[in-house]
Amino acid sequence: MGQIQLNQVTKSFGAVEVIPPLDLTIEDGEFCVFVGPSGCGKSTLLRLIAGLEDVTSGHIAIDGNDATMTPPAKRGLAMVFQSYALYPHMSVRKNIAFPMKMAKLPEDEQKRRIDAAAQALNLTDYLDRRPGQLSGGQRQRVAIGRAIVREPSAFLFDEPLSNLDAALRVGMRLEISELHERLKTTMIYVTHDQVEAMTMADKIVVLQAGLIEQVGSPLDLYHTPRNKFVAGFIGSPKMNFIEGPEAAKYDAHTIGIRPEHITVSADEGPWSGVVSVSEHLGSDTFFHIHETGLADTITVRADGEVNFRHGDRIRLSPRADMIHRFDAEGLRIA
Amino acid sequence: MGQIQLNQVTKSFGAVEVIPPLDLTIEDGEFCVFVGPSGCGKSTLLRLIAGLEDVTSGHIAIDGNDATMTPPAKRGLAMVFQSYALYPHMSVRKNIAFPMKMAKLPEDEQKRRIDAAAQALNLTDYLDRRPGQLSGGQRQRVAIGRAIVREPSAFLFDEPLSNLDAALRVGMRLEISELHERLKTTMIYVTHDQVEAMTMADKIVVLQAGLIEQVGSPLDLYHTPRNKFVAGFIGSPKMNFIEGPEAAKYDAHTIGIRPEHITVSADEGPWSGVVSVSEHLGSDTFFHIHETGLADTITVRADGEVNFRHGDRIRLSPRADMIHRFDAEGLRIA
Amino acid sequence: MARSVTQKRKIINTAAAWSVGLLIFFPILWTILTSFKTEAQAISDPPVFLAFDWTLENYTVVLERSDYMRFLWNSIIIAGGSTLLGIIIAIPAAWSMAFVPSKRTKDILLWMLSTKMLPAVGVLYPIYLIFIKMGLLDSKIGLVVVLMLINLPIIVWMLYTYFKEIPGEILEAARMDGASLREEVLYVLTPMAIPGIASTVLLNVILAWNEAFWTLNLTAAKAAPLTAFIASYSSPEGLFYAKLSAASTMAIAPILILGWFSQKQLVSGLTFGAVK
Amino acid sequence: ETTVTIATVNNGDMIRMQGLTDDFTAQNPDIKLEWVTLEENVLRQRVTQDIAAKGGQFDVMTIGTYEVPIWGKQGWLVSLNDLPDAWDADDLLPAIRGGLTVDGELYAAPFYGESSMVMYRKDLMAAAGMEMPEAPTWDEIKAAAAAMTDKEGEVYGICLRGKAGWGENMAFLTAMSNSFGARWFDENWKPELNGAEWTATVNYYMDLMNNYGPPGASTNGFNENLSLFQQGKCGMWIDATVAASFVTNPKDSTVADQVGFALAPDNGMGKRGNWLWAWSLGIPAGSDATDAAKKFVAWATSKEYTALVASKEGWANVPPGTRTSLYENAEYAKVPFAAMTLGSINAADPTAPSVKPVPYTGVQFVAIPEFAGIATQVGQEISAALAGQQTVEQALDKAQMLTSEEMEAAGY
Amino acid sequence: MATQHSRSAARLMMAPAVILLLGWMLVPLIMTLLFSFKKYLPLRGGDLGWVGFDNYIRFVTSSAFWPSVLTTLTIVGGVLVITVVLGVFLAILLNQPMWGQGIVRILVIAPFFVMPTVSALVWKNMFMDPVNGLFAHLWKFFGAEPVAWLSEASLSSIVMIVSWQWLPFATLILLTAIQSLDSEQLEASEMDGAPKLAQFGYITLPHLGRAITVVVLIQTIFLLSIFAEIFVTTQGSFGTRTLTYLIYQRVLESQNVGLGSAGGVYAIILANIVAIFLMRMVGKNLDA
Ligand SMILES: Nc1ncnc2c1ncn2[C@@H]1O[C@H](COP(=O)(O)OP(=O)(O)OP(=O)(O)O)[C@@H](O)[C@H]1O
Ligand SMILES: Nc1ncnc2c1ncn2[C@@H]1O[C@H](COP(=O)(O)OP(=O)(O)OP(=O)(O)O)[C@@H](O)[C@H]1O
Ligand SMILES: [Mg+2]
Ligand SMILES: [Mg+2]
Repeated sequence: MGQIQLNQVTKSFGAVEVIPPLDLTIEDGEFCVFVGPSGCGKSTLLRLIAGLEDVTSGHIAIDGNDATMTPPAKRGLAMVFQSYALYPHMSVRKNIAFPMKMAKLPEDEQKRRIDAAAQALNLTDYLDRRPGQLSGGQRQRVAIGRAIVREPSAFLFDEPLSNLDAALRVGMRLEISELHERLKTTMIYVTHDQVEAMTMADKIVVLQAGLIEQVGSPLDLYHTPRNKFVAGFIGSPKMNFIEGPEAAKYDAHTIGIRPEHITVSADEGPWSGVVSVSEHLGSDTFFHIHETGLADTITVRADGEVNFRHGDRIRLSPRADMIHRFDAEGLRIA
Repeated sequence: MGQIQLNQVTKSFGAVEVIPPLDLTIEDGEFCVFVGPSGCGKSTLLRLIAGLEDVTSGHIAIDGNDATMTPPAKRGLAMVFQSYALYPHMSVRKNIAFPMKMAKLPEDEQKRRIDAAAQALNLTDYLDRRPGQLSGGQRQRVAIGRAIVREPSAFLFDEPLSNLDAALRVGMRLEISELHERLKTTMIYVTHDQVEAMTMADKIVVLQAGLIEQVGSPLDLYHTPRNKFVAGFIGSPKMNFIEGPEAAKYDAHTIGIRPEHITVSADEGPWSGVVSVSEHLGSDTFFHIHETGLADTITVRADGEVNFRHGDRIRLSPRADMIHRFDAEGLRIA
Repeated sequence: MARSVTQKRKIINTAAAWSVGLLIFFPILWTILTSFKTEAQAISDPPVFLAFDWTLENYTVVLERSDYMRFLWNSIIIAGGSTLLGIIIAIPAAWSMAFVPSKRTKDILLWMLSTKMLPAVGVLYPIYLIFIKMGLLDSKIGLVVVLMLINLPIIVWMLYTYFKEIPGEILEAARMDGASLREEVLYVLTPMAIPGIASTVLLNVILAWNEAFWTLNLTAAKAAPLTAFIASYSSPEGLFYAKLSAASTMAIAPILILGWFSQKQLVSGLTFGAVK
Repeated sequence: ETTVTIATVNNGDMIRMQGLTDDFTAQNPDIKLEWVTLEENVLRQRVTQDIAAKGGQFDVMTIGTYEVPIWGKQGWLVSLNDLPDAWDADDLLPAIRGGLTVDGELYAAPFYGESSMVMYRKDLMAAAGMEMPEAPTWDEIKAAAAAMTDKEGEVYGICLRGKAGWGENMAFLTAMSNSFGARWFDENWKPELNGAEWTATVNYYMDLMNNYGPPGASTNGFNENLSLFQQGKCGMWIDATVAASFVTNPKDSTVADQVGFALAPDNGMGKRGNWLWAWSLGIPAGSDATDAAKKFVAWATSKEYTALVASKEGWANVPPGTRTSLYENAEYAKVPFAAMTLGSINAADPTAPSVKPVPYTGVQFVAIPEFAGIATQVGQEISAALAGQQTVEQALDKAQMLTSEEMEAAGY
Repeated sequence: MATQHSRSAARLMMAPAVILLLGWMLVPLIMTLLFSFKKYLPLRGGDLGWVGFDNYIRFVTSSAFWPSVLTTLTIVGGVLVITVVLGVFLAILLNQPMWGQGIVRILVIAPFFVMPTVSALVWKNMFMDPVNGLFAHLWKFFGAEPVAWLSEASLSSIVMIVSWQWLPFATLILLTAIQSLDSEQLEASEMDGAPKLAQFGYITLPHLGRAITVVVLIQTIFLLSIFAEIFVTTQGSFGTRTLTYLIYQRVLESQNVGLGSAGGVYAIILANIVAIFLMRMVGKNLDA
């Protein structure tokens, strides 16, 4: 079980309202990701759910029961922190055992769960080490292990991968996804990395300045962003936005087209521009194109084999079916 | 001017030889990137060039002149450190002015160069702030500004972007590339991020344990990696390696195929497997495929629209012309 | 920085540092040496450095004359007790300041420190009268309390700076894991801050051990620590340098040895937040 | 079992007594003695503080002729008139007993008494072809000092106290000033420190010290001078009579067999420059072990104790200066300085210390509570003058001013 | 970190320390204030009634007052300057590569463990004594007239003794601070062409600013109330009478509690003036 409901929740720090009234329901078993730019209130929201901060007003219900005033330990949630927050003076085993010790679980039950978690997370060989003797990825796993043994009704993750290097991040991302497949427990996951959000989530909640911009599945957000903010935030490299006469042609204030939906060629296509920087990744090439008369820079993703150089004048063709239209307020025009 | 030549350079710390004899020439105006896993000696090499470490043996020549014994300040090189190494108690202006002050440049010349650098780096509004009051990206720019005003014959960068978040990193990467386009000064850039290496470099030097594994342009490395190490290191997601009978078919000990060079379909293709995780990025989808009988996991990159789910059995076809062959020592078979 | 240091420079550094070190240490060394001389050798002209008849006579005399062990014991109890008590009171306070800071935290900290500026001689009379009323004169418990109060601001400040370096997330993790406040402080915070607590303890033991105003004025016999012991040797009739040296050596030896053994902690821990 | 806490000064006689207490505890197995041995200045501060605030930390205090009259008047000390007859109060030297008695009540038992006298080097005097009279004048002293001084050879004609403190340089100077006809206060308690007599006294003292004294004399107290004399660096030393036993002790003194004694000098004005002091044992009124304390005091100041010391350490080491019977003892008469000590003590008159009439008692002090504080500060000014930091006139003007201030503050 | 619950817990956990210190400050302070308005002479029967501001006026107008304030400030200032300057020097020296670094560090910090009383006694008797002291022997060895340190150079002698005791403390804190200096900053300045001296002036010294502030703050607190060193050596003579010592003389030697208490109040005021001054400086430096 692990349905979480926020009902008109607000949070102010002093006079600053960080979260304006907010409603949100996360279903049991769902993998829900909060994304948004830095400082938008993702962590705050998570901490409100965890009970580490008091709500200023509104209610939080867990599995239908009002938990607004319940202290963190009693909410049946487990949290994995960005810094892992392992206890550095305890061995891995003791770290994992800590919540059970606090709950006064019988020794043998503790042992059973530790072994199971260690097994699942590939930590069996490290149980007697201190966190300081582990690599970043292993530490991250210990933090997850500590969360698992409590058998919580939901996991809360606050940017759990942001301290890892790129390669490890990919691996851990997969591990967490697999864990969710296996446990089927509700997970709420905070990140500002939209790749993580896209690849892991069942449901993404896009936040900006404490407000929910859109809630939906990753592909929903990719294909039908509700507004310019979401359109720009989801997808990498960022969507190109074009205003003015070109947009007017589409009956819109602004049109958006993703880099992967533009084709480049030497001589064919309605738009033209000069290559400013071309980034060759092997698999793909990114062109940053200036002097298009449409926008400052238009970014285009092309195949790895396509080869233009700095200063080349080229032509661009957007895929018509992939053009997004927005009105003056930035809202999507259906 | 800024040609740098390393001639049989070695470096040992105590008894440990970190850099075995190494030859390398970096041409004037080149953007040369050192990549390699952590601890492989990238920073050490850079510091040898800068003069912050003494070579154990061998020679370093700058613009043809032996600079092996020249003190750092006299080599005409400028360095941008990973931690930025700004002087925290000086304003941005004073930070940038420091090397000129040490060189006793006339006041008005100092002012001219500071203004020019600030202009170029968009720092004009922050000149009177302290580094502590700047964001990460701004600090990075100040560090570059401090390097620029010296008008060095080459810039040395040691992982200058690794302290920035993903979005900023992309932006700064472009800025540095544009700077290079504009100044045409030699740049040596250390990173362990292969995306940075691929997108920025004219020439990449791949290091492992102090040894040069391969030197070449980004696309050289991508298309014709000299060995398995380079093949695995360059490209993201990583190349899939397959050993055993399937490799034998190609007359090789190991074959490698990049995720973007495999196509998936429901029923066609020589290989088959079960989808373990599918990551939908919108633009692309990554499939991690198990039970192929070839390797633990085969990673495939497919179009954003392709949709298989966890547990689906699918078929894979590698692009035959994109298969890399390696012998038992891991060397490329031409 | 990591360029190989030339041997010559290292020799110069070594020579300079050792000279300065020995110069600074010399008064203590001289005292210890003198304590093994006879009175005549102690004031001989020119002074003898090592070539004298080493004797333990001075120590015998000093030990005979006063009950050294009792003074020592009192010093240990008073210095140790006041530090322990101070730590126990300071940990919760420092926890509050470090992890639930308010606008007034800094003010409170500075205020606490300012109580140390109260001139002791100025308030001796009131304190003396209070001690008489409470029957605390010449009691170890009284001194423990006074020295604890004197050092409390320093203890709070030091602990505060150490605690501030501990990420709050770890304490939150403990809270999520179901630890009560007491358990959080006991099982997580305190063990994590052990190095900091150790250097706080050390510094305060030293300060309490060497405190010579209150310990002298509020004790007579039963609770008198080593500061009182040395007061009975400070100028007896005649200049008994050797005996004075022996007594001095005995008064400082315990703390000197403790200090030397734990200098690593002290050196690495003494920051008062001066280092960021 | 009763515990008696005794505050004592860390001088030789007191330390010796601590070593001999087995004798007392054997006689009184139910009494336990706790010693608080402190350096003189610390002791004085501690006991004063304790008695004034009624702290009750001590059962026996070691105090001097300065404290006893003041404290006795306040009723802070237990009267010792009821000590057993065997203790024999009438045997005490009258001058000493007088100094410890207030309104007929004896408030402290003298442990040892002392005056001051001249100690000189017979060998050096002989070498200079001079002879020391029994009762020298200041001019004779000066002449002798001049004759004995040999700065090259580190022999200084005269060593005097220079260290600041009412019990240090001011004890000496006040006693000296008596022989110059000076006084601290006139009959109306007006200080006379910058008067002609004091100026003459201090100038004479400066003259002696600057020309014939050891270097750094301004920090020399009793201990430092003793050490100098024992090392043979002083030709003369005018100081406490108890010093005689140290300078004649061959164990510590290199000149033990060359020391001669003379009365403190005078100026022919009818008063000698010697003082009178007795370290005595008193019992504070608040003590909870008065009876046991009395037993101890009686033991420590008894004739039997004297005999005990004599039997263990020899006659030269018995506490001197308190009892007539000691000086009538044939054994003790053999001690070289016995007669001179008795003579010096008898030459002092605490009730009429100076040539002119004074409103106070005390030879080298003024028995009012403020004196210690005042005299210490005055001593510091004079010490500073001796160190060359100011002139005698400046020092005495400052002394006069601060004394006036203090006396005013005290309500005179 | 800031739920209602944790905030009230914080208040509760802060309470013992705050209440104890408040008591420790207020009770004696109020009694001192009370005494300072009274004629209070224990040796003359104790409390002799109210006298208004008499004690205050008498204390400041006494000829000893201003010199004692000056002496206090001289000692505090002198010791601070010496310990900070030498401390920086020593910290840099100890931070250099050398043999036996650990032992040298032990030697240097040793004086910190020595009781002030003992150190004053040792310096006074065995070093500064003009006849038997080592300095006297040294001076004579070089053919100079021995100096009577404690009378002829009294203030400097005391500053020297106290500096010797506090130098280790300053050195330790500055050493930790120097070790925390980011080596990349030094390398950057080296690349920028700064010679060693400029590196020290532009990089190291500013980096030490915060540490120096802390040293100054902590030492000032302790130095304002030094007592044992003066009591043992000069007893306040030769211009070494600090405000603390003056109060001591009033309260304990003259047994004039009223006057001494007024002095105590002045000392508190002085301490607080110094404190405000310092706190300003520290507050700024600690926040930055
Ligand atoms: N304890 C606090 N007191 C005052 N303001 C706070 C506090 N905690 C957070 N804020 C403010 O609330 C806003 C939201 O902060 P929050 O940490 O939730 O952002 P975030 O979305 O998690 O950002 P990031 O991606 O950088 O972690 C920010 O503007 C922040 O400055
Ligand atoms: N001062 C030193 N003393 C001893 N060994 C050193 C020193 N500096 C570096 N090394 C060692 O030399 C090797 C290369 O280090 P270097 O810092 O050059 O690696 P790197 O490639 O820059 O790694 P990273 O990507 O983590 O920065 C490492 O094994 C390191 O441990
Ligand atoms: Mg956050
Ligand atoms: Mg590196």
